Amino acid sequence: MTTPSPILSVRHLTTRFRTDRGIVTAIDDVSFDLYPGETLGIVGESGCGKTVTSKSIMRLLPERTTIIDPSSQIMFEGTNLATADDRTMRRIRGDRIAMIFQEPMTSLNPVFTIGWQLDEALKYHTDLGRAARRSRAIEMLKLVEIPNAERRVDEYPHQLSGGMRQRVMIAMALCCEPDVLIADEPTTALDVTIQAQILALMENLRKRLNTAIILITHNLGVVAQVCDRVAVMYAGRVIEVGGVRRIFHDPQHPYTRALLDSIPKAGRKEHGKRLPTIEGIVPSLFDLPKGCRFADRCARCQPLCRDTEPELLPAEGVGESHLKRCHFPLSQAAPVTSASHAAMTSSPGARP
Amino acid sequence: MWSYVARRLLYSIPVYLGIILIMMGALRLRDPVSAYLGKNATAETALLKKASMGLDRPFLPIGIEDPAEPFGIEPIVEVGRVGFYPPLRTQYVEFLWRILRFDFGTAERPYRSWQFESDNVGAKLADAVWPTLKITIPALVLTATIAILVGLLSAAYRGSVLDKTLMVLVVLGMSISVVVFIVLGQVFGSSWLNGKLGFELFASNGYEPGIQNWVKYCALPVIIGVVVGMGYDARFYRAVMVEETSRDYITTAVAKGAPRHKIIFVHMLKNAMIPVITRIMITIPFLITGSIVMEYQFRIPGMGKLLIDAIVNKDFPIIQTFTAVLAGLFILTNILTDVLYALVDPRVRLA
Amino acid sequence: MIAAFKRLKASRGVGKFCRNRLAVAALGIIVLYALVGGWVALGDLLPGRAGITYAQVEQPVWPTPINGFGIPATNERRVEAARIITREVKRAVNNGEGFTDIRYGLLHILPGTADSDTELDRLSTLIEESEDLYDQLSEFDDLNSPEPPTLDDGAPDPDSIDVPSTIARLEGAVRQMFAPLSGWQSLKQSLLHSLGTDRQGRSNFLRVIFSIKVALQVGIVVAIISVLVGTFLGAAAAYFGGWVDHAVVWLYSTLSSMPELILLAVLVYAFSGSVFDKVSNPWLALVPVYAAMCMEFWIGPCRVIRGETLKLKELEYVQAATAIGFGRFYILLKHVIPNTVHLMFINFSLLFIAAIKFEVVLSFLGLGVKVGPSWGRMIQESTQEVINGIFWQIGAATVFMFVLVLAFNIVSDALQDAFDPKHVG
Amino acid sequence: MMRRPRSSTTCSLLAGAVGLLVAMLALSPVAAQSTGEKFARLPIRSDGPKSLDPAKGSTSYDNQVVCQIYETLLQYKYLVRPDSVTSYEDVSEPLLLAEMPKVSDEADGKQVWKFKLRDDVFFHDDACFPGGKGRKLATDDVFYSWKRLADPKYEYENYWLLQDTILGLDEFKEKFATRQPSKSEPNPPPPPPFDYAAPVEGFRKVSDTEFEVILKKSVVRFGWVISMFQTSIVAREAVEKYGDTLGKHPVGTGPFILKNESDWKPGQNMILHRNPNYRTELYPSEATPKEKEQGLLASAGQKLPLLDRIELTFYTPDPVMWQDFQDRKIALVQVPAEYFEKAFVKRTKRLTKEYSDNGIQAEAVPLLDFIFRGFNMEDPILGGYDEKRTKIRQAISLAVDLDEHNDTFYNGINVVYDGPIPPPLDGFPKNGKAPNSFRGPNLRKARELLAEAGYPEGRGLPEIEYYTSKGSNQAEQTQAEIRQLARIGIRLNPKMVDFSELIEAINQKKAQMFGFAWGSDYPDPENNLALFYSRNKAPGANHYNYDRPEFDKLYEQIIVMKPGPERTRIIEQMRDMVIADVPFVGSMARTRFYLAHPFLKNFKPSEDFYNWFKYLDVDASAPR
Repeated sequence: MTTPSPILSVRHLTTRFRTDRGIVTAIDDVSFDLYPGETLGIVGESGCGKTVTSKSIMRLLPERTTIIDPSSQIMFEGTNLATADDRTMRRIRGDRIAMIFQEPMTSLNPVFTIGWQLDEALKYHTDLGRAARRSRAIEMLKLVEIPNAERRVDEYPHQLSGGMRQRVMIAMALCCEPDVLIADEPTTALDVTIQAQILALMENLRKRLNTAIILITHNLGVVAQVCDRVAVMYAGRVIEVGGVRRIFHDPQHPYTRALLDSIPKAGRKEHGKRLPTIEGIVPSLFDLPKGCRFADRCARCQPLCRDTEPELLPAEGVGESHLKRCHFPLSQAAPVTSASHAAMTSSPGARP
Repeated sequence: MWSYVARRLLYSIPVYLGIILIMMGALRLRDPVSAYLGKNATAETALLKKASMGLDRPFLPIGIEDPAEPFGIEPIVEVGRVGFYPPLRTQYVEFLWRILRFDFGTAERPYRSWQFESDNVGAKLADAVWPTLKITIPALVLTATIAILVGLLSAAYRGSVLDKTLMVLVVLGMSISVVVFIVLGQVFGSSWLNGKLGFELFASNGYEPGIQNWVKYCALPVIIGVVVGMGYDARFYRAVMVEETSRDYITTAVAKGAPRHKIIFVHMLKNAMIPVITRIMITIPFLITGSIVMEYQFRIPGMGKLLIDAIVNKDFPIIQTFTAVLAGLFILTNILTDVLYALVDPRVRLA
Repeated sequence: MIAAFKRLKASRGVGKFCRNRLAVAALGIIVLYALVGGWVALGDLLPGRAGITYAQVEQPVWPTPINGFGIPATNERRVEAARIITREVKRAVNNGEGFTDIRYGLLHILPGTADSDTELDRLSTLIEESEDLYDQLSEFDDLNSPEPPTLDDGAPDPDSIDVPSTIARLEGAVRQMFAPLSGWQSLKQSLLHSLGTDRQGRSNFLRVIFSIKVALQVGIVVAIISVLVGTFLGAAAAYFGGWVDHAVVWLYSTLSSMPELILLAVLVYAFSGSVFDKVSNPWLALVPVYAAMCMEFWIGPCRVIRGETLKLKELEYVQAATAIGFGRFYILLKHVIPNTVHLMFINFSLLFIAAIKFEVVLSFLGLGVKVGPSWGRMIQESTQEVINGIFWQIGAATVFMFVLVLAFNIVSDALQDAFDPKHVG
Repeated sequence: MMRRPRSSTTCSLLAGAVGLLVAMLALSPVAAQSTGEKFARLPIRSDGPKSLDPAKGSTSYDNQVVCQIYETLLQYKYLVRPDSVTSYEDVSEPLLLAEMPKVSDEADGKQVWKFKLRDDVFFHDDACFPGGKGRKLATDDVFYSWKRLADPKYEYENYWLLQDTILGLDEFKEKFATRQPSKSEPNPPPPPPFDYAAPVEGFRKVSDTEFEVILKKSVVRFGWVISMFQTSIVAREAVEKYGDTLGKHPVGTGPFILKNESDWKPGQNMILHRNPNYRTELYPSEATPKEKEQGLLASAGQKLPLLDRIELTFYTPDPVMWQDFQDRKIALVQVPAEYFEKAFVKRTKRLTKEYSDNGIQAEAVPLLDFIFRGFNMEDPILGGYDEKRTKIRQAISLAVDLDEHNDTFYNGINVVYDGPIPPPLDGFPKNGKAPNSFRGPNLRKARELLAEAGYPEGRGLPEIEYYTSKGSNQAEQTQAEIRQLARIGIRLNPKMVDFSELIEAINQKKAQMFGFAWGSDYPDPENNLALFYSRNKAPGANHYNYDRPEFDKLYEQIIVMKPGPERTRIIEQMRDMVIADVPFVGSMARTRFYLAHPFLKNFKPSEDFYNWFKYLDVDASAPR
């Protein structure tokens, strides 16, 4: 694939929150690119900042308690969304960049009909007449495969199932044919069968409308199935970005490796084995360690990791398309393990 | 929906009977007649008054006759000293029958108040309803409007200086007793203000019917009522609205690119209206009693003052009738609130 | 219950509450009020030595009403005060009575006993002097704006007296009749006069301080009873369901269908003739007021706790406890109710405020406290004064009450913030 | 599922509310214009009369309104205010009569009063008369009006005025009274229907304008009774047409009429218009010297009533009435106690400089008032004529300081005196001090008496139940009372109750000690001494249940005696007997102060009679 210019490039995105215990940095120096028609996955444990990233892009976080560092850049068609004024953001939201959320049960306004809420997006961004908007809405409902859309359009959110509501959300997001769709854990709240249908739906809509999708999830299986590239985040930092196949088969950052190992694999061989887990807990955002944030839990941790934070640099021999934030990426030989981590041998499957 | 209303009505019958029983019983703890008579009371006058009020008849179908003042009705069955009397001729049943017919005194069949001997109780109540409404309805509308606005503003700009000052004002207003507001309001609102203005904008008391006298007599009580009432409502509405703004569908609406005022006035307000309307509906029955202290101090002949005067002067028929009417209204309003609830919130299915 | 409180103390909520500086300051004010109220209440236990007794609070500290903060009264009033004091002392001398009955706060007549002759002579001369000065002043129609009496030809009378100096001399003479006060005593006397007096000359300061005890007394008793009754009935109704639930719901919908004032008026009307009207035991005199308020206030907590218990009942740990086989009452007391402690706490503070404010309305309508002062009675008695432009009594009562209620409002808000996760500050 | 209508945005709700408010504000034009009529707005210090029917009226507030519409045989002279009054002839003059009644004593002790009516008196025009024209007054109307007081329909509210007075009237009343069921007669026969035609021996009609009334015995008070509003003359046709709503639809002969029912807004105000065909009554030209100096005879000879319309405004809270007077909304005002110092200098009882400069007129009106703290003489602890209990009552009387009450609560304007007889009546002790007075305060003597009675420092004496009514500053007065008695160790348990409960407690002899006041019905000491006549024991007017045979004998004498020095000597003897027994503590008589704006003419208020509104006039500077 020739490398066309990214439709959305995020550089040094840093967002801080004012809390009653002082200011805390939720995400720090997040950078990644999104290419048109591509699906970028953002994965990481809950609380690693992936939702904050997505909401920072859309500027959906409450102004008073959120500070988006002025140095952060979210370039979209030449405008920096981080510093854009409210009017431009309103023009872009829903029309050029759309978003769907995790909880379909509460994401729709309970006191308005589905048709009204679809109609609202069209009213802001198109100059279609009432009848035209209504037919467009029904057309969108059909697009997202909602049976007998004419009747459903006048019903209330509480009359639809979870899956159905997520479809409405997607219809609402895509009705203005945005360039970018941010999906914040769209299927987490749904059961597996519905989850597959939604993902398939998103996949073919992406192809038909050439919409770039940022898919935020903690489910690596979904990433493998749907995403072209993926970014792994940990404690507010992007620690590895790259093509899905490379990340899954040749992860550079020990955390990504550990993350992949923790996916349960079916099949007899694995039967009865304990599921490998990552020791320790994510460091609290209030007292972040000086060096690499994964140091405490990293099997390959060296004194160097503890005092300087590694930069997000391309892995050897691969170029820009695969970046990692680790002094001793897995591609190098395993360094001499220091005494303090003897117990944490993390080689896969070696568990007795 | 109508089946729901019917069922609720059925359920409230025992409640209503309970209220009437408690109230009539409390009033008969001490002999109301002798308490009422004036300077040159004689035994004869007491007896005549008692008979005119039907107080010489048993209260409940079961009763013990006081030999000194015989009921004058033969009990159906006498067990020891307890007699079972024909229910239809007892005070309790007779009064309930009167409520059913909503007949509180007509020209031919008078049911006179003791205080104003030539007025029927029904007529007295009817006259008293309008002054009270002329104060409580504007007060309710104004209080609700201002409280919603204050709630909206401080919720929309939560944590800002505006929000903080509004909330400080509200807490200050709540901390001062309503009585002080009325006393000082009456002194400063009328005599001091009229002195300053040179003409009389607000009367310090009294009442004259007619819409053109509304400003002169009712405006000051309404203003005081709003100032007093606004605090509580504003805090409640603010809490409701702040809670609504944190809901997910608001984030969806923002994500759709909806402008700020649409988000507040359309998305949030419609949802917030549900608790708002419930709260307004709760105050409706008290529209009738009005603010008793307000009417007492401003001498407005509304329902509240009528009842307080009746209690002070032991005007037996008015107390009984008033409480019965009020309790009935209260129950109807509760049912109305639930029905209106369903209208506003589609999620509520009236089982 | 103690375990519940211990757990409560360690819980996150208390931490959050203590960080709220305003709430801690408000709590400080409440503690201060409680201390003063407690000290006043000592008056019943060891009268005279500590606290304020009912008798003390009713004693006049000056024969005529005076202004607060030492602002001088009008000439007419100062002259009238002098006249009354002179009359009292003269009568005591003529009747040969002791002077112990003449006391204005700490001011009392010097000899205390009428037998020491030298003292009697001194007093008699002072009485004559003040009577003579009073006669001189009686030429004037209106001492507040005195016009010198004019001779027939309209020219001002040359030997007419200078009014202000004469009044000063009159007051000096009267002042000498009293025993001189030591530094500490004169400070206490000026404190008694600090907020002015009501029409009978009773010190507003003393009555406002006394009313703190009354308010706290009403607040605590009503709040505790209402919360306990409300909690137990609410929890029982929700937990046991069935007819218990219907009975409780019927009761509170019946009671709440009548506005509090009407219910109260009927209650006081019923109580008025009974034993509770004894003045000898003021604690007992308040019972009708408590009863009336409790009958109305228990409904609030009952509804809230019933809702909460309906939720708690579904939680696993309650089902687990039933599974283990504990008795239903035991579960209710040991498991369900302790978990509503934070709600009880919040309702207590809300009801405390409501009780104080409701007492004021009651006294204003003449149905509340009948013995001794209370903020409501002071406001009611001041309605006449307010129209004459005298704001001392209503000012004192309103300010003292406002500070306490404001403090409670702040504390209850902070409590709700700290404990009730859903509550929005 | 109900189809919900298109949801109008909530803005429309807000807009609606604001629109409503603006509409109301815009609608308030300047106060209604008034025609060229001369009118005055006058205050009534209550929430108005309960009923305008003379047979039902009892309070002074009823009197103030009824006497403007109905008229009595005699009326008080407006400008004759003598310092001491001995008989009704001193202050009364004929109103419906052509001349004063001639009284002659019969040999058998009966007394015959000869009356001659005026022949130019007409009732108000009203639908109850044929053709709507007011009928001429005749003798039958007088007999009919007085017989009404004996009609059980009106529950005998005012029958006590004529009780035991007119020959045959008591028998007439018994004939139609319903007899209570008693053990001997479980259900007595119902009385015959009331028949106004039934004859009464004491009523003897000579002609349509002349008649005689025969009294059982010489009753001094009858002269006063026939000028009391309860004995006003009503028209038979009106009573039969309006029945028990006559209270709202009065038809009298007086100078003012209630034109239409809507003119009376109960609890608010009442507008009375001039009676268009009122007979010619002239402004009096006879006045006592003091009134002459005040120039009150300026309007002598003018035709009454001088005003076209009077608006009676009802006030319950005093501050409101006072404020309306300041705003010139009412022409005159009775100064409430708490405002005395705003208008008057307490010391000199004269107007303050500010008020006198504005030309405000002031009048002091002494009341025939007897304020006391009574004892129940049949009470086991306090009541009784033995030395021990009398000493307790004397001690209490000496401990109470009426001067302090007078200074604190009545601005020092009350007259404090001994005995039950207020000034200016016979029997009022010289400057208030009776020879054997026990009026306080004299704490030393009080403590001695209490010790002699066996309760040194009040120890052993149980709490005294002290009943008072809930009036304006009664609560504060009671607190002062408790403090005063506590000085000698006596503890009071105050019972603040409504006026009707207070009367109930007194009538049932429950009240040990009670604060009460007695306004004389007519200026004759007999009315006050009647309070101690044993036959008037509770529930009658003798609230103390005082019972002294010697006193009763003297009382029965003065009822029939003509006023004179002999009668005065007996009255003083009775007073001293009562003072010695101390059935009550000391006494006060109030003086009411009235203020009037300069535009009100002929202003000479009185509390003995109220039909003086017809003499009032306003000049050009009155507010329109």
